[in-house]
Amino acid sequence: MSETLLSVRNLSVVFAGEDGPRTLIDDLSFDLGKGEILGLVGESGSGKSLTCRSLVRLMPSPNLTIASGSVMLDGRDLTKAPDSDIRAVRGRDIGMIFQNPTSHLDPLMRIGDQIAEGIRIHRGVDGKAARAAALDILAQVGFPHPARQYNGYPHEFSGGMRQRAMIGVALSCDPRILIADEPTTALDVTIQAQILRLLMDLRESRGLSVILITHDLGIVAQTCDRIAVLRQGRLLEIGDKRDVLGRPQHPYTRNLIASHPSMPERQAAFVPAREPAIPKARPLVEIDDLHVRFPVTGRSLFSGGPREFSAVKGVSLQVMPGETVGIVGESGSGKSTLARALLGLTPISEGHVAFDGADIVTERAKALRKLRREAAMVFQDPYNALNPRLTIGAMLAEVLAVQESVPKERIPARIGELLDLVGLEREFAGRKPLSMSGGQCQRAGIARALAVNPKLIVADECVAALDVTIQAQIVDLFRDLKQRLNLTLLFIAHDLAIVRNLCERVVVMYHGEIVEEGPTDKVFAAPREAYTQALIGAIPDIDPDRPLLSPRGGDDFVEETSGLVTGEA
Amino acid sequence: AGVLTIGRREDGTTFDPIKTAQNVDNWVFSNVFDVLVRVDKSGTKLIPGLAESWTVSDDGLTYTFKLRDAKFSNGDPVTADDAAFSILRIRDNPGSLWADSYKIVDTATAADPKTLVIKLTGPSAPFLSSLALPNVSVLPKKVVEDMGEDAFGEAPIGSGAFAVKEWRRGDRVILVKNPEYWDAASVSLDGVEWISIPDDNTRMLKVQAGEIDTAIFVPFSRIAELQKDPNLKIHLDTSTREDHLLINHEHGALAKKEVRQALDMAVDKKAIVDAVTFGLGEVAYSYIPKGALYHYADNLQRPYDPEKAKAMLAEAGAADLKLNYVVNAGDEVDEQIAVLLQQQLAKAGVTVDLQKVDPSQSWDMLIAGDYDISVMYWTNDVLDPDQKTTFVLGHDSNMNYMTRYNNPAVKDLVAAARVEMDPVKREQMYVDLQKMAKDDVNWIDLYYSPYRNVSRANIENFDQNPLGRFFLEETKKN
Amino acid sequence: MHRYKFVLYRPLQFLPVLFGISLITFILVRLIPGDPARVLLGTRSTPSAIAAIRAQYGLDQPIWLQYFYFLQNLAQGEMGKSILYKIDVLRLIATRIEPTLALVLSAVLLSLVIAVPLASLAARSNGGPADHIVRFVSTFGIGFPPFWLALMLIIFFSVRLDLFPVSGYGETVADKLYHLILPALTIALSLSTVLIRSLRTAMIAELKGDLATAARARGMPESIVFWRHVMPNSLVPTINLLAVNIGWLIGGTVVVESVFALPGMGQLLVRAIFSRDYMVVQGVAMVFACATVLVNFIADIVTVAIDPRVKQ
Amino acid sequence: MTAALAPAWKAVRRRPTLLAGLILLAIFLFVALMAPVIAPYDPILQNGDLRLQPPSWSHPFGTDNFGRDIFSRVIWGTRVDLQIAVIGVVFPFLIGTVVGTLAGYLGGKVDIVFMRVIDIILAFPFLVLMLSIIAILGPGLQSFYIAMALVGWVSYARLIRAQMLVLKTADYATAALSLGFSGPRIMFRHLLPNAIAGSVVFSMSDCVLVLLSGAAISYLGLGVQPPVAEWGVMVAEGQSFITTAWWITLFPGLSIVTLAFGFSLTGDGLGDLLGVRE
Ligand SMILES: Nc1ncnc2c1ncn2[C@@H]1O[C@H](COP(=O)(O)OP(=O)(O)OP(=O)(O)O)[C@@H](O)[C@H]1O
Ligand SMILES: Nc1ncnc2c1ncn2[C@@H]1O[C@H](COP(=O)(O)OP(=O)(O)OP(=O)(O)O)[C@@H](O)[C@H]1O
Ligand SMILES: [Mg+2]
Ligand SMILES: [Mg+2]
Repeated sequence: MSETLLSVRNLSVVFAGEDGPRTLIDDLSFDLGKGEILGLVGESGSGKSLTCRSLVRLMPSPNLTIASGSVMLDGRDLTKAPDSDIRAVRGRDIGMIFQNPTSHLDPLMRIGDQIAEGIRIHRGVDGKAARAAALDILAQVGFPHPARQYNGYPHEFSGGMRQRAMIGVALSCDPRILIADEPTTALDVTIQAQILRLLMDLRESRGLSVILITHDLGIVAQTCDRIAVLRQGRLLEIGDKRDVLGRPQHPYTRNLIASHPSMPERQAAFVPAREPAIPKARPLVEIDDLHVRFPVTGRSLFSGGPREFSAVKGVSLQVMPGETVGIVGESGSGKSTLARALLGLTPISEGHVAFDGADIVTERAKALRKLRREAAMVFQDPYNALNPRLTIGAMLAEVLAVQESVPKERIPARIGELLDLVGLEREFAGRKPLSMSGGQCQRAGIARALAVNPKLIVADECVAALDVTIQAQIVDLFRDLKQRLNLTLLFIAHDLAIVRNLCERVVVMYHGEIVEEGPTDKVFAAPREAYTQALIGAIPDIDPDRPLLSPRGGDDFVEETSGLVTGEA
Repeated sequence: AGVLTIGRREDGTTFDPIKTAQNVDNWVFSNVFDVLVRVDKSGTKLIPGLAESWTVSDDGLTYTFKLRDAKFSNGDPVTADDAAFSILRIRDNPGSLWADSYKIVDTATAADPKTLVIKLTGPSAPFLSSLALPNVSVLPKKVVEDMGEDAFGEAPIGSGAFAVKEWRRGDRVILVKNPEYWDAASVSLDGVEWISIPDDNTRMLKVQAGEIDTAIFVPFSRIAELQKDPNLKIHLDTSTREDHLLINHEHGALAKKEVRQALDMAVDKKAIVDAVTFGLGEVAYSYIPKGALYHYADNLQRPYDPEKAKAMLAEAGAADLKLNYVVNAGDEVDEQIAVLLQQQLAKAGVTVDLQKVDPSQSWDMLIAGDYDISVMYWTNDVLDPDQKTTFVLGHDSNMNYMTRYNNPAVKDLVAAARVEMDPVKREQMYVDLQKMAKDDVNWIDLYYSPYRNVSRANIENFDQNPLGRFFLEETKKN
Repeated sequence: MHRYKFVLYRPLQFLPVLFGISLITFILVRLIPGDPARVLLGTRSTPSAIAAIRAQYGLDQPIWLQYFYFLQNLAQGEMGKSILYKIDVLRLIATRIEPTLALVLSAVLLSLVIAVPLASLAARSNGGPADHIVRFVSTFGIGFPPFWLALMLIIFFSVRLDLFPVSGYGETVADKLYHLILPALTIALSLSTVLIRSLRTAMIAELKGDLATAARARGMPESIVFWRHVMPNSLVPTINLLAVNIGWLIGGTVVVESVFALPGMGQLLVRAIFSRDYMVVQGVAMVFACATVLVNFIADIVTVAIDPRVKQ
Repeated sequence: MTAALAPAWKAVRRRPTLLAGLILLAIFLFVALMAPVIAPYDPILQNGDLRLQPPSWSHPFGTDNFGRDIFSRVIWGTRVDLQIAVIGVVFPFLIGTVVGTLAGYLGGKVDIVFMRVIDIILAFPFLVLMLSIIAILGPGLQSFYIAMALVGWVSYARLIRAQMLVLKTADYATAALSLGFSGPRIMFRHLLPNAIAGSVVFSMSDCVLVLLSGAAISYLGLGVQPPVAEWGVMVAEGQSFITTAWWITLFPGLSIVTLAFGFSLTGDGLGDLLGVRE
């Protein structure tokens, strides 16, 4: 490790709750070297964000206090420095970028002005000089047209550009240390790679030290120098990334690594038991030249321009019974729309969708009746997918009652069976979603899907919101159910690694169209389309020696997302 | 000298005298326009106005008026032509609200510029006093015709003591002394402002604070308090207002005279006078109010006796009488009376259901006969009792003021009194009418009340006659 | 500037709203029992006199025909004639509109002058004594009946202290403003309680929110955090609330106008309803409706100007 | 029952605002229910000998110009005013909830029609409506309720509609749809309970608005029928005595303010409890 810049010793943070104090950060010590990138990993709630906020004493609530320990920067203890000093440290010495740029940027202020504001205050320069410096920073963080984009408002930019702006705002104060709290979680893989690359470049060019918070070991593996693993507010281990990833000391770390979808073990777990699809069977789902268009709102009477926006443009796809198909593609590429259309939840503008032989367009009633009884959906956000006011039992009972799939008196028993199937204790029948963890909620969501005795399950990003270890469990659950119940699974994800180890076939979507389709191993081994290559190339691999981006692989697509997106609906 | 400011409830509606029947308008007309014949301060005598003198032919059909040398505020002389124009206009104009009262006029002509001759279609004792009504004020014919009626209604020209300088609608009417007024020399004020201040409290506070000189419509409840203020003078001027309880004679037991008499005895008028008027009113006993011509001071006053009333009701077979009482919403006094009456009648075993309705609607209900009892009031516009008598007892189109009272003897007497030209005989006829009405209980007389005005102590001669006219030409501001 | 394009086409959307309002008012006022002619004639009304007046104002026509004439007039920019005042309704309204307009405007300004500093003070001392006092006062203040408050203000400020006139409306601009202080204060006191509560809540949310955190993380002084970031973002929701309240105010100043004897539209309306002066009720309702629509329109423009995200 | 209430009680206890508000409301409710027992005199019985008495031991709030005991009238008035606040809000709430749910969930033409109606009502001068309805139906509470219901539902409809627009895109709504649940079931069983918190909180401030509107109507003389004791009417009637007999207006006035305070506190507390920001 290089010369130590920041040194944290025995840091403890206590929450003064109603039921007595709770220690959220427990005796944490670590150092940050000059020009080093330190990765902070751990499951949700492990205290990663809190640790970093404690460094600059930006507690999220007055009930949280630093109980003991020190944070040494330039020989000063930041935990004891007076308020005015700490304010000077914030931004000037330690800059922060946050996970959600949308809420952390001022929506009412021009991007450039937000950067210039920091420059004016911290460097004490006048407006004109600040503007010049801001333009410079905009260019540095990858805005292709700084002069024009200076005047843009946050909402006019894509997520990736907003994150760049956020980094720009942090850089405006010219800090020595940058804390990046999950800066890429909300972004597509390709954009994620660009942002990570930007951070690494900045480290090079400015000699920044970076603390990178993430729950994705892959990111850490490819960007960080050292890794610290946190769990329940405690530091489990810290060390050089090769040591930690290669020779993890703590069982939890080992589990974390083993859960990563790109791990060889997990890929091996995939049994390419391609029971050669019974050739005589007709496809369960047939999609033929499907178009879905949405009316564009917010257009005025007088303005020209398209009245409609095509979310899905001419997609054709067949899914055989028992098959597992992965659909991948960046955000907005039309994956969810496709799924909703095939379940009859979104009106079809053109083309045909048939489920088990029934055409949703021509024989709507029949197809819908079939769909409602034989197809089910599992959603991304486990909390949002469950009615917060119903207990899991009530929710399942309602489905069973409405579907009339089991006699009334059998309902309680069936609920028990469903909970067993998804690996939840039976007592969960009496719990409400808010008292359950994300993984548990997701299981309940799957139980609900199973309650209809489905032939087809459409899982829309159903693991994206979960921690890696939980992710792995859910994926295993799917694999297990699929085999036991002979389910057909349509698995939508933007995380290609998961698709790679769960699906037999993969469909790549881009701008509403299918750009590539084929058996998973083939597509991953030899992607034909540049877009697919970029997607695959951008998957952070847990192997520390793989480069972050296949050299400039996705360049064609960088332009797509770098401009103002005001033209979009 | 000085400008007198007067606070009143509402702003006026128009200055075209024939098109309004509201007191707020009439009271200002008296100062801006002039009439041929005026009513004196006592409210019981006619005195010369624009007509210096007049003669009536023996058949009582031809009236000849001699006009004095007067000028309108624009300097034009007041001519007999103007007077004739004004009288025919109120009779014939489609917008006139008073046409019915002047149908008796056959012709009105100018014999010469200063002599007006009016011929009637039949004899009429009250005709002369109807000429004192502000609505039949003499208007400048030429100006009305040149400006057009509507424009005149906003910026009138008159021959009164004051002229309209500005009318800020909803706020105030600003009058200035009219130098052309025939008696201008005796007018002391430089001008008058009638200011509308709808809230009673605010209006009183405004005089108390000295921001205005006078305020009219002082609530009964405030008199005692204001009397204590040495800076203020309270003016309680005799009025012709009488409040009474209408009875719908066509509704069931109310058709029986005995029942109505019993109700009269069940009402404690004294208590009403005490509670509602704070003792300022006076118990009423005749439909012709105190202070009006031919008022009969010795009319019967039935004693308050709820027990006897109860017995009489039982005897008449109306032991458990139920009455529907229509109350005017928004009128503080009306609502108070309603509450009191309800309780008083209950003592005589009568159940009263109060039904509060918007005042404009209560009219319709009364006309439709959709009520049993209801409190109303009447203030005379003209000195002669005929107008009110006709409405109340004359069996005319208004069903005797909505009571549906029916007594042919009374009806005939009213008609006879109208054409009786001998004052002594005529007075006796009205005394008889008052007795008959009381006996029949056409309605229940409740109380008479005075006009209640307040002024700053430095204001002198701020007087109102029983017909409501303010004698501002005599008022002084020291 | 295509965000502002709605300024061009929105007025078209007002038309159906105003049409609906005119129709409803028309039917509503004619459903009221009572007859303008009878009100006009007062106690001396006779059937013949009533019929004459009704014919003169076209009240004897079938109602749909009356409405047709009304629309026809409206298309020519006229609103008929007042039965009570005998002049054109529009002219009548023109003589009465200023005090109401001035009252509403000054009340709104005054309430902002009261609410913004107090809400800021409370939000910045969130949980502190200042916050408690402001919260208590604003919560308690909501329940005062305006006419009572008005009388108390008159008794205290005008009668006891002799600082302001009891009532009325002045002649010169300065005089008018002087007369408007108490009435505006009456309204502003109740309006500001609503604004304070909304603004304070928004500010506290913003002060705790990501935006403020991000600004603090950049080492921004608390004053910049508050004035440059928290304040504008908290104002956005309050603008809408204010617009709704102004809408209410426009038609609801009658009590204050009455207590302070302001010759405004509220009083005109009440008297018109009581005397069944149909055309005036109709006209005033239309003017009020237009004003409400206009206020919301302005609020939309202001919102768009402040908040670049909003598209109308 | 008690077990089910325990967590609710715990949640309330931790919020002094809510607790204070609920206690205030409970006191008013108690007074209203027990009015015949608590009130020392008949609220409408007049006594000519006792007119305009200042507060004393036998008449703690004094007497009015009819010699009626103001304390008793205030107590009986609680019944009427609680009723005004509650009924004046319940109907708008119900109508607004149904309309908002339908408009928000169904969207399309239904939404457009309701939104236009709402636009019209929002721009419709409340005073014209209120006075016309009172004029049509006669003064009194039922006219007041009808007028309030005709106008008041708009706020609720807008609140619920906005929530519905968000909630109907929630995954659990999509899930319900994909499971073949009927529209009404999704709207009223799944979405509405999650959308209603904001309206519940708003209904508390609405109670205050209704009380004040009632008082304003009384000022214009169109309030409840006499001799019923109602605070707004008492204040309005007592106005003429404001400088001589302050107690006639003060006590009913304070009652309005205090009841309004109770509703506001409860609303604030509920907002906090349900996580609603107005
Ligand atoms: N304002 C707060 N009040 C009380 N507890 C809090 C607060 N903020 C965070 N916590 C608790 O502190 C602990 C650590 O939270 P922190 O946000 O640091 O987790 P994290 O590792 O960043 O998780 P994630 O990956 O979900 O962002 C959690 O148990 C959380 O519940
Ligand atoms: N109801 C709708 N109305 C209008 N546009 C819509 C609607 N639903 C989706 N879209 C648009 O259609 C496009 C495709 O959306 P879709 O949700 O299918 O993308 P996705 O691939 O699932 O993205 P993500 O990974 O973010 O979930 C997007 O641009 C989206 O804005
Ligand atoms: Mg975090
Ligand atoms: Mg999606």
